[in-house]
Amino acid sequence: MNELIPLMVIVPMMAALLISAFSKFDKVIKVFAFVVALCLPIIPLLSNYGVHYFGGYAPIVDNITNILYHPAITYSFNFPQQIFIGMVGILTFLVVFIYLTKYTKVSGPYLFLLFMGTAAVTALILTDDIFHMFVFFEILALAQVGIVAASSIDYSYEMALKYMILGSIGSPIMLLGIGFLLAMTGTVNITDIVAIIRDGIISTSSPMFFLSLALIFFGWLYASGLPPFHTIKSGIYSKAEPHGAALLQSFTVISMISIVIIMFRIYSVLPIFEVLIVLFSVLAMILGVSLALTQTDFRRMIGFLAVGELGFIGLGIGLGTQYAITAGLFQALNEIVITALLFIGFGAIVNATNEVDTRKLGGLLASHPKVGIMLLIGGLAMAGVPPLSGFQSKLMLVQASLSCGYPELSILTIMVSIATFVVFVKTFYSMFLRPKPHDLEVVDKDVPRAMIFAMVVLLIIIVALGIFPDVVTNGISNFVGGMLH
Amino acid sequence: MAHTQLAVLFTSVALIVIGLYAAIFVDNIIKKIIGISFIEEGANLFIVGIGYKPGGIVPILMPGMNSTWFASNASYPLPYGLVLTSIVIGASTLAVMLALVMVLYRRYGTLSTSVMLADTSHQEEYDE
Amino acid sequence: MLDYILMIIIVVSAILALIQKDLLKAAILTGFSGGALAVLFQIMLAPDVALTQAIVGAAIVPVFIALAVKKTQRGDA
Amino acid sequence: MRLYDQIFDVVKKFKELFSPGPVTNADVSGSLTAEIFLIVSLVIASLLLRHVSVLLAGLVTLILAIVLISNIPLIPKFKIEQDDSLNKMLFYAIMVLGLIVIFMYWGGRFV
Repeated sequence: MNELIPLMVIVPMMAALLISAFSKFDKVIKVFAFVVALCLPIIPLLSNYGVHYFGGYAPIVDNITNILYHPAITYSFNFPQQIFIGMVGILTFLVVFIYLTKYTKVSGPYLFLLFMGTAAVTALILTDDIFHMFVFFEILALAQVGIVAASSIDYSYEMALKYMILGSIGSPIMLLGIGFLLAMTGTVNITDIVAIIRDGIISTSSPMFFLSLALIFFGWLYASGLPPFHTIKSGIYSKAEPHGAALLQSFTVISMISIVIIMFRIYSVLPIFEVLIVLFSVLAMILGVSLALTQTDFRRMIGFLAVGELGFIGLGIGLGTQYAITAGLFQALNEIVITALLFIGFGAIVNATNEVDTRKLGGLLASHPKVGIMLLIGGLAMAGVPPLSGFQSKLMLVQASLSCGYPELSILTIMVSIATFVVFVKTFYSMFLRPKPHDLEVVDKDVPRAMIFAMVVLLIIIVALGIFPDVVTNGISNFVGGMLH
Repeated sequence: MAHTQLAVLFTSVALIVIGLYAAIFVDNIIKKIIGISFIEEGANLFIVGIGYKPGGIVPILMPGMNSTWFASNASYPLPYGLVLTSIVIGASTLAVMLALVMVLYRRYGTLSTSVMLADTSHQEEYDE
Repeated sequence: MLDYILMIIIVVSAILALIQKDLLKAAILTGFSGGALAVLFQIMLAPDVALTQAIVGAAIVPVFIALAVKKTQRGDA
Repeated sequence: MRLYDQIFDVVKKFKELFSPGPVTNADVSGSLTAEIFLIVSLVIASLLLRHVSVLLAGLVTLILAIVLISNIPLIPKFKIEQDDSLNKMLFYAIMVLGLIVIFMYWGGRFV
């Protein structure tokens, strides 16, 4: 049933509009938001693989030259899309569930932003049209700004404005890159562009082609929060509500991989493309983790760790072999789940103590043993401890970089994993194990049930992916093999 | 005639450079936002310049027109469609940024970026 | 000839908008730049884009900026 | 002995870095770890240049190691350069944009 493919974008988008329009009816909106959120992970599971042409405009074959053109905006749905959209759906459901149970009176605009962001990332990963990608990239940026600005955390407006100003530099630059590509190829459909490049119709050694890569690459750096945007990306995570941050990081990861896959399809003929991606990924790993080690605000620390982990994904894509890209995409999936778990868990601590400074916390294991244990497992998964899911993807990355002939990258990967472990153990010690300071007042003793439920669900996914990675990696590997040939 | 196209590309590059200059060196936040809107306009102008065919005609096919003549003379309409979207996106981001500035002005009483959007990671207290 | 004049107007008014001390004047100069851009789009055979740009660039954006200036402060400091 | 003094100064610098609020053991040891991690990882990353030229890699690695170790409280400088101030973020973003564009336009072919 390929009719379900556009529904993955349309359902959250329509839900967002309806919720925002009828936000006066509190009860109805709550039920409606819950039902829609429940639908989101189910639609991709039911849908068949295939492509969808908007407006039904099937590809046209030029009879004289035998060239295939795609006149319509095309969505292509395959195994990686299914798994990533499903995961974002699950996460959106959990986040909306936490939000609905946390507040008795729901805010229509906030739910609007959550659903709009989900629709935007879904469209980003489905689309086969480079301008469509740009439009949803902008919508996603606006939704992220809204999610940050809507939180009641200190300095959230400032951070939202900073993110937006940087974004309004990044996105016109990306548009300019798309313009260069359009000037050379005359089309915005990626399959057509790839065919044009493969047939040698345009010269891939022309400076224009390199310039378009440079400009789109800069936009990608902004979307994914690699350096020089690592500070702002970790900043917006720390200024959003914890459940919002859990969703924001999944938006970041998915926009990162969807844009990088598009760039990979177009630019992988250029050797410099892989050099650039590896360079910025290594920088992200080093800067993210070393800055995370020095943070005292634990939300900011998780933010920097999340940015550092993005480097692993970039590394996998940058190495460019089938195994490495599979490892990178698998790492992306793991990161979405693990970082969401950490954000929600630490959010539960903020909820209970009203304190974000690790120096003023301590002895929380006595009052919150469940959250503590689950956070510990999540942190171990992020650092790559077997048998959790982070271990599998990082092991694959190490093997991939060894088999590509870059042992330095393997060493770096392992070092960054160890440093991640140090960050996590340090924070866990000072928050949970150290004796409780006298002036710490635990405001609200119990953690919301919904948060515990969300953490348990995410933990089950982490352990399951750690024990049975083949379920995901085989499908991704097939997709990547198809993309490379 | 092709000179016009080249001049348009130079104008768009000039607008982008002006915008980037404003983003770094201008301190007033509203001027910074104006400068950033010039980057957007420059990118739009560039994309329209791609579609422009010097000495061509507007890409509207009227009934009774010879389609071969039209195809060889009309400028390329796809970039124009893209620019339409981009203009509206630019205006909406501008509006959101200005709204955030208005909220923040009430708190700080100044439009200076180095005061309003300075480093906040070491601030302990948050005064309403 | 008109196109070159318009390009000069766009660039010069953009620069002038950024060196104004009075933010309201800067808003008006932004409108100049946007309006000239709209006419340039018309010359570049894009009437649809020109219509949108004329409304957005010459009317909506300056009005937004002027409103923001009115709600905040007029001087640049 | 001078290197030892320098490392001792590092701890003092970290105290200033965490100025609002108390400084705990965990923070200082974390910062020291970050310091060592930064130096080692940058040096290892510079080894990647051996795929371009072995001589260049050796030179760059040596110079980088010497420069990094002789400027040893690196983390305070790093943190100050990467704080949340919009002006710094914009400066770095636009500088990176300029570098990428210049490098790709004139040097992209030679890789």
